[in-house]
Amino acid sequence: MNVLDVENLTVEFPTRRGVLRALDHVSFSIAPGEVLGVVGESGAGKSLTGAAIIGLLEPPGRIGGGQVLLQGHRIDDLPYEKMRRIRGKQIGAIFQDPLTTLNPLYSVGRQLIETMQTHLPLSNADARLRAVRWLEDVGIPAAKQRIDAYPHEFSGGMRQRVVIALALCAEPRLVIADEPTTALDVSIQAQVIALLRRLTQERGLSVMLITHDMGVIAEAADRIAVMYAGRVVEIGGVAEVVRHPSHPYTVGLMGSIPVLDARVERLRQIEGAMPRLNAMPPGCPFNPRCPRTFDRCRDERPELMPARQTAAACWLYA
Amino acid sequence: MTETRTILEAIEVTRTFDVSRPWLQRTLAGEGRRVLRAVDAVSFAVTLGRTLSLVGESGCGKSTVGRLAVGLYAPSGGEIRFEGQNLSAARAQPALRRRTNMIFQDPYASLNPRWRVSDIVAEPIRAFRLLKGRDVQDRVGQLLTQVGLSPRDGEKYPHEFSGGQRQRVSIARALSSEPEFLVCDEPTSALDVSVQAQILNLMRDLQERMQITYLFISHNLAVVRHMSNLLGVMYLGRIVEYGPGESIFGNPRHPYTRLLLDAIPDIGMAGGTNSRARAPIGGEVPSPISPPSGCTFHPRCPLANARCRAEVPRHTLDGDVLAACHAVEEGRGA
Amino acid sequence: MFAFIVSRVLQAVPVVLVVGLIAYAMFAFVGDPVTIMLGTDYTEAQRVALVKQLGLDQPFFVQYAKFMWAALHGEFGISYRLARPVTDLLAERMPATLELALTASVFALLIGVPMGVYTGIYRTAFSSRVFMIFSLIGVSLPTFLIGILLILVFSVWLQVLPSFGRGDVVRFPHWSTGFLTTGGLKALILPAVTLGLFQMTLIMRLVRAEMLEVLRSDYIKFARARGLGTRAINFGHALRNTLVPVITIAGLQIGGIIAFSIVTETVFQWPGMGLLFVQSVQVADVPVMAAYLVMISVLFVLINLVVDLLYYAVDPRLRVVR
Amino acid sequence: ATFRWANDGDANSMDPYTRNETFLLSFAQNIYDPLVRRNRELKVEPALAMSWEQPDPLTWRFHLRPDVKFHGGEAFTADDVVFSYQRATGPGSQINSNFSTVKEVKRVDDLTVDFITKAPNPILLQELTQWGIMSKAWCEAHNATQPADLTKVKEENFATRNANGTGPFILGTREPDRRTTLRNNPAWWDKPEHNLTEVTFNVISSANTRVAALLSGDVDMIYTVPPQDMDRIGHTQGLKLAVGPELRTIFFGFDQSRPELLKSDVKGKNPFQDIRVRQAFNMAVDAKAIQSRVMRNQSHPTGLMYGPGVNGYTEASDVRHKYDPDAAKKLLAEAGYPNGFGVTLDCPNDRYINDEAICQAVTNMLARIGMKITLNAQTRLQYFAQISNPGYNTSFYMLGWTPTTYDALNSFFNLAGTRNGVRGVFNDGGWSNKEFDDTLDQMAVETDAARRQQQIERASKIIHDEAAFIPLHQQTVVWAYRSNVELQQMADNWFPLRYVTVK
Amino acid sequence: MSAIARWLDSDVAYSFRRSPVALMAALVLAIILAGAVLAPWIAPHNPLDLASLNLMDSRIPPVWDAEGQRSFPLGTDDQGRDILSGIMYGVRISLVIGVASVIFAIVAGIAVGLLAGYAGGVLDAVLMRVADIQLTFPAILIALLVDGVVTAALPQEMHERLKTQVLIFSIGISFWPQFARTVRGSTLVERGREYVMAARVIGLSSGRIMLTHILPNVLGPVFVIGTLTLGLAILSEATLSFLGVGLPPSSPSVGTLIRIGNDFLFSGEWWMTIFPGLTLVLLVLSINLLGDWLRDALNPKLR
Ligand SMILES: Nc1ncnc2c1ncn2[C@@H]1O[C@H](COP(=O)(O)OP(=O)(O)OP(=O)(O)O)[C@@H](O)[C@H]1O
Ligand SMILES: Nc1ncnc2c1ncn2[C@@H]1O[C@H](COP(=O)(O)OP(=O)(O)OP(=O)(O)O)[C@@H](O)[C@H]1O
Ligand SMILES: [Mg+2]
Ligand SMILES: [Mg+2]
Repeated sequence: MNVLDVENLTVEFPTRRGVLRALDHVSFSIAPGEVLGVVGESGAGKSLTGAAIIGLLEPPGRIGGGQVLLQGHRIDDLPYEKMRRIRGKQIGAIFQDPLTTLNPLYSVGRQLIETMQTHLPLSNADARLRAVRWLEDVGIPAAKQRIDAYPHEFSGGMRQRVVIALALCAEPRLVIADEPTTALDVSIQAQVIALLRRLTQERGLSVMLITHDMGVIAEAADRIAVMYAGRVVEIGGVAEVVRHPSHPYTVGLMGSIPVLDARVERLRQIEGAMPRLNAMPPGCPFNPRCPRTFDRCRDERPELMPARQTAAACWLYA
Repeated sequence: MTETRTILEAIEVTRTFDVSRPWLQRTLAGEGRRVLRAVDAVSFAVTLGRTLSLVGESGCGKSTVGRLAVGLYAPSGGEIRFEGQNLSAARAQPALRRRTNMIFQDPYASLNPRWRVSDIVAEPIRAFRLLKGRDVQDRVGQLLTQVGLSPRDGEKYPHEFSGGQRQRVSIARALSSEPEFLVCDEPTSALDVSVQAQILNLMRDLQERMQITYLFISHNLAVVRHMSNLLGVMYLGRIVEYGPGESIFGNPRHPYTRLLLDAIPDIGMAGGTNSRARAPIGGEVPSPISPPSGCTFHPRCPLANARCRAEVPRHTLDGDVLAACHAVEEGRGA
Repeated sequence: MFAFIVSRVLQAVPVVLVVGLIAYAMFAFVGDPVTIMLGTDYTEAQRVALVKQLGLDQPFFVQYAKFMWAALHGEFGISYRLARPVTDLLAERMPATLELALTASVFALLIGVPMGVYTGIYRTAFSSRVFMIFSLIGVSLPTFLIGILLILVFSVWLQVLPSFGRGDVVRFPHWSTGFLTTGGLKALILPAVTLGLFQMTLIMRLVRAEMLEVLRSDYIKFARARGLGTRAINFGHALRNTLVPVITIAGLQIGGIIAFSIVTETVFQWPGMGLLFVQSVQVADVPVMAAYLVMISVLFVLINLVVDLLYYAVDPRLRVVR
Repeated sequence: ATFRWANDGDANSMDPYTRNETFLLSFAQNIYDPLVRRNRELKVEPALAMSWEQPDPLTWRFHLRPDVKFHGGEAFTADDVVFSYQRATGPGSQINSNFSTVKEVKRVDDLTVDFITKAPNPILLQELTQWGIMSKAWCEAHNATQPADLTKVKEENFATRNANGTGPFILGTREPDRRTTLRNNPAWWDKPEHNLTEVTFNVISSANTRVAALLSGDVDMIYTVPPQDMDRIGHTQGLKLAVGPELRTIFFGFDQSRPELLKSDVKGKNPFQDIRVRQAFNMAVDAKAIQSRVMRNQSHPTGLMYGPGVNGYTEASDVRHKYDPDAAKKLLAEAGYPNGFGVTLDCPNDRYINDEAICQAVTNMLARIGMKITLNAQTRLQYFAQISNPGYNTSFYMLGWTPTTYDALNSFFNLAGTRNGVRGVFNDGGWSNKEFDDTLDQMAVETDAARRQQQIERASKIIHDEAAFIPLHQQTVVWAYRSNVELQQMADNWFPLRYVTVK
Repeated sequence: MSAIARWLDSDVAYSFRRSPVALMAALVLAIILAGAVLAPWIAPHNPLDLASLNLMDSRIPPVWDAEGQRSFPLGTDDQGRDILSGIMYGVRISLVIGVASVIFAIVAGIAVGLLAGYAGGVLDAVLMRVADIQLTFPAILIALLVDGVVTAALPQEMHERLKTQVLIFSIGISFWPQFARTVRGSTLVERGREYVMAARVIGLSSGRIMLTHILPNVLGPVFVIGTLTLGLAILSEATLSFLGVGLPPSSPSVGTLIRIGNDFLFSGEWWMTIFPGLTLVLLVLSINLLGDWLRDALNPKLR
């Protein structure tokens, strides 16, 4: 059974001038021990997907349709208290902004211990010991001394690592990691990725890994979902999507990755910008920027369909 | 045109933070003051229209250098000069102030939550009275478009944006004052690669057109390589290797730099688990409060010897690259 | 930090001096103690004699200097009205006021803070609206009226609580307390509620306003994502982040409660310093008034010192030296 | 039985010589007996002095009561009287005005003393009724031979919070401004008319709270009742009211001394020096309306500067100017003010019963004859500092006066006599009339009662004809108490506990 | 688009239309204000015309009482003044003094608080000590002092004319420290945020950073205290009148009416206090509810 099934998830923002649909029928699933990489244009709805799964959309945002299943049980309609027990314990989350996701008034140790003790029966001393271990695991130097330090005393990358430790410390089955390594340098990044991988292998942890770093995706993910303008436009095994992307957007995306070995004068980019939520073009949302667009793209919305080795929402493969 | 006017120069700059516990607790515990040396005797110089990149592990002091460079922090030691003048003196003159700006590492925290994005972007324009009336709005729209947002996004508040979009707002603000010297603290960390490409291209275009000088801070070595002329590799508050980017990338001298380059993940390995194993740097990053003696890198350095443990290495020139390493100096490096 | 405290205590010196000076200057406008002290039947000669006896014929600055000099030695002179050393008077009255102020503050905090949290979380709930409105009614009426209304209801109609005074007190050498007897505790209720009502409302509304902001912050969202308990989130994480302004105001209000217990003490005939002050004002008992004000100023300096220290305790970000 | 009562202010000291205040003196007399005291009808009767005679016009000989003991156990002798006289006239005493005519007090034997006066003094006995006798031994033992010295800051005078008299009650606990308890003196020389074993006296300054304390049963009696609450109390089961006239007379005065008024829009002259203006004011004030509406009938409108109960008062002489606003308007016009003029009325707001409301009502009444009165109501402290000696900074003021000697002369002398430093200290308007002053001088030494009465009425007539003041009314003393209490209400506002019984 | 149309279209106006509480509060406030502003034309009597008062009309109960009279809908006070007219005229005085003094206190408090919190160091210490001194003195004493100084310094007529201003100053000055301290406290926190750094990098002047960046973020508590203090200021004016340094009782404010009526609470003439009291409750309530709404409406995150 899948750890997570997301079916036709729709997220809306009701505003004065109509309802904005930020996620539009998003579906995917994650198997135990699997790492699903989620990439896509910034503003495409990756973070919202994560927030919707864990039930923490900020009002006025709301789930407008579809459902979220955790191990076959529906969780998107659970009452607050039931959902609270799932959070942290079953689903861990890492948010995007490391500077603001830590409570500035409590030492990192206290935040770790508190989280563990909420979900696990631990004595204070045990919890503290474990907290130190978690900090070491995510690569905080001198963890023993720094456990009582406050978030503002940490550099951005260190805070990011604390956030990761916090998400993992109650040993959840699924972790939604929203750009967990953006603020990290390569070596810590490697360490964190290695930690995640180890947990997937040893404990069967599943991860939804949202990131922009294609290197990280390549290294850590089993499958990739590519999002654009609130939809999943392509999904498939990591090697297939990276090496043989089907959707024109994915193609463009892969083409813009800067490479270390060859210094180019100009990076390739996809011309234009993602449409605003209240100005979604009809048909395929990528059609205004797509080099291979044709009539059908402008009228009809494509669903995910098999395309070569992946599944893509593109009429080219109809 | 190859003018080599030095815009910003750091001379043995040091910055410390007092991280002692509150007096009462400290006294009860019987411990002394604790000082954290975030930046330690750092020297560099950036010339007009060039980019100096700083790389290094998280917490090594990059952001602190960035903040020192725009005068947000006063150096605890050493001096920073802007066009030959002491920085704090330079910042006293509005004309010079206008010429520097900074993109902050955390896009959300650096945007005033009560302001509309259009006002945030327009602020430098208004502050320096660069434009008036409707022109301001037009310019803001133009800037937002340049970073891949829509002019109409201007009426939204920061919390209504995604992480990457906020970062782009922050970039638009930094560009709006048309600075000549820009500190970019991880400007594209939250951006997907296509938008990143767009932004980086924009920055390069601007640099070419307007001779902007960048101090560029990033983890992403591919991006750094793409952007920089000069490169500084920092470790625990010090610059351990400093020189033209191409030389360093082509031939890293300092063992730390080498390890750093080896640790870069590669999309080539997609799919095949551990097909090409990354080599994370072994050992732990030491605490900056009580850094190791001698060369601070010695506990993790494959080439370390007794001298490394005792003596702080000085910068020595090797080709066009300065490196602070006894092994390099002695030619022990491979 | 030690240096901080020392410098603060040193700063108190000019404060006290200035307060003394202003207080003294002010008394020129309060009225003439002599006419009051003399009562109805007196001759010009008697008046002059009394003026001389009190030293009121001396230049203003001489009087002030004498007062401050004596005050420095812990002596505030003798009350014109009661003919007793002011120091004794204040010492006698202090327990009553402090106990009342303490009870009122505890009441204000114990109700204000949780209700602020509650109304902040359930912003639109009917119950929180009702509570908000009721608390507002409490502050839009003058204290004297509220006090009388409470007396009317609880003493005259229901006859469950005493209408005035402090009830029975237990005496210790330097303290008298009403906390230890039922009578004393009963007598505390009405005045404490009257006195604490405004601060209760203020604190509640402040906490609510700040909660509204904080509950939207990323770290609260993250705390939720970690599945922390509702109480831990609301009271541990959210509330604490609202505390900087709340501490400021609560600190001021505690000082304020002491300073402004004047009206409440008058209405309930509470034998504290406020009542003493009012009675002294009525007869221009300058030494008592001056001593009272100087004491209050010392108190404010101390409270503000504590507030600043609390800032540092609550918000670690403030601890970093700039 | 226990008796709990409350008043708006405290007896500020237990030392009966420190302050010349009615309430203090009245309270102290429960502890300290005088030589002679007033009975229920305010008549002078023997107390510590059993009898007295006047061997010559300048000498009064008092025979002291034998076998009287102070609370502390000391025997009462002539030495105590002589000592008390010295203490009362010595430094720090505020009651020496009672002895202004006394030259010396001599011990004759253990139980006899002579009072020698400077001039014949017809009212010496009256003056001695308020003077409680203290114990020489006790005062000396406790270093209290003088009343508290306000320049000594360190120690407190023992007599301030302790007491040792011969009176019906013994001081129990003393908490200034809060509560004072007394207990019965079983060894009192007199046969007690009271049945009290314990008395608790509370201070409750806020009128509403005081009434509430009575209504809720927290006290048995309240000493002053606001007139507006009388009805409520009167209709409450289990409560009674005692209503009686008070000696204090409330009146208004004009500044007639200055050539130009301090607080007026009339420049260059003083309109109050014109008798027509004063008459107009007198005629414009409707004392009856104030009596019924503001005072709820708890006042006695008067045309005299003293009221019933004061020696010299007769109903026949008590005439007011007729209330006639139209005539008043005409008079004003005749005086040259057809549209009135502006002047400030100084008024206390916490001194007399309904003082501010009365002033407001008068302000409104004067508005009807075209006057533009600015009402300046202040606390008594500021008020008296402003209008009194030596500044007299007022143009139009309200004042109340109780003649402490129960004699009209006291009112005339203080309120209306031409100011000369001793006389007319409270003549805040500075009215001056030669004929009036002469009458006063005669009155002071006249021993024949009938002739003296004529002089008093003559003086009153001068004031009336000159419209020198606007006498308004005597207040009523209203006490309220539980039905199981019986007490004696006195017109001089004294409250002797020795007449209280609780069933 | 005209300015009005633009305002009607703004987010604030939109949230106003959608908040029943705000609408109700605004309605109540509007009624009270209209009564006050239009008092000379619509009030049944003119309480300021002393000659029209008749003592024999005093203490008449409200019209629905058996003893009530048509011409005095809410009854009369102890001087025969019509309560309804008294309230209408009284609100004018109370509001002018209350609002002006609170604005005075807020402006002064914010200025000092921002300065102290942002500049820190010696300036902070000095300003906060001044606040300490100020706090020591109850409003009443300050008013006595100010009044005394003004009386001594100015001729009588000037003094009379400036009474209102003197009152506003006296009350305002006794309230500024709480605003100053609150703003200072929040400023200490905001100062360290990155968006302030961003503004400093641009080289904005400190004044501008304080006013445009920090101020909007520290204003929340000021709103709360400010609206609450308004009620307090109105009541202080009554207390000061009681002490004789306020306005004369012949032109009573709402607070003065309450104070006068307070004496008649036990005697059964409840209408003298209850109606002015009710007016004040409604006034303070509606202002506070509007304040709450406005604060939320101005906070972008709460929309
Ligand atoms: N205000 C401060 N108070 C105390 N310590 C600080 C402060 N700011 C930074 N530091 C410390 O200084 C060191 C360098 O911090 P800095 O933010 O410059 O690192 P960085 O290189 O930018 O790291 P990252 O890549 O993670 O952002 C860190 O150890 C950090 O904990
Ligand atoms: N409170 C809000 N009100 C209106 N629109 C919102 C709000 N929050 C998010 N959005 C919109 O929803 C869309 C999806 O946002 P989301 O944060 O999921 O993007 P993302 O894919 O995580 O992007 P990034 O990679 O930049 O973090 C964005 O276009 C954003 O503008
Ligand atoms: Mg995101
Ligand atoms: Mg950084």
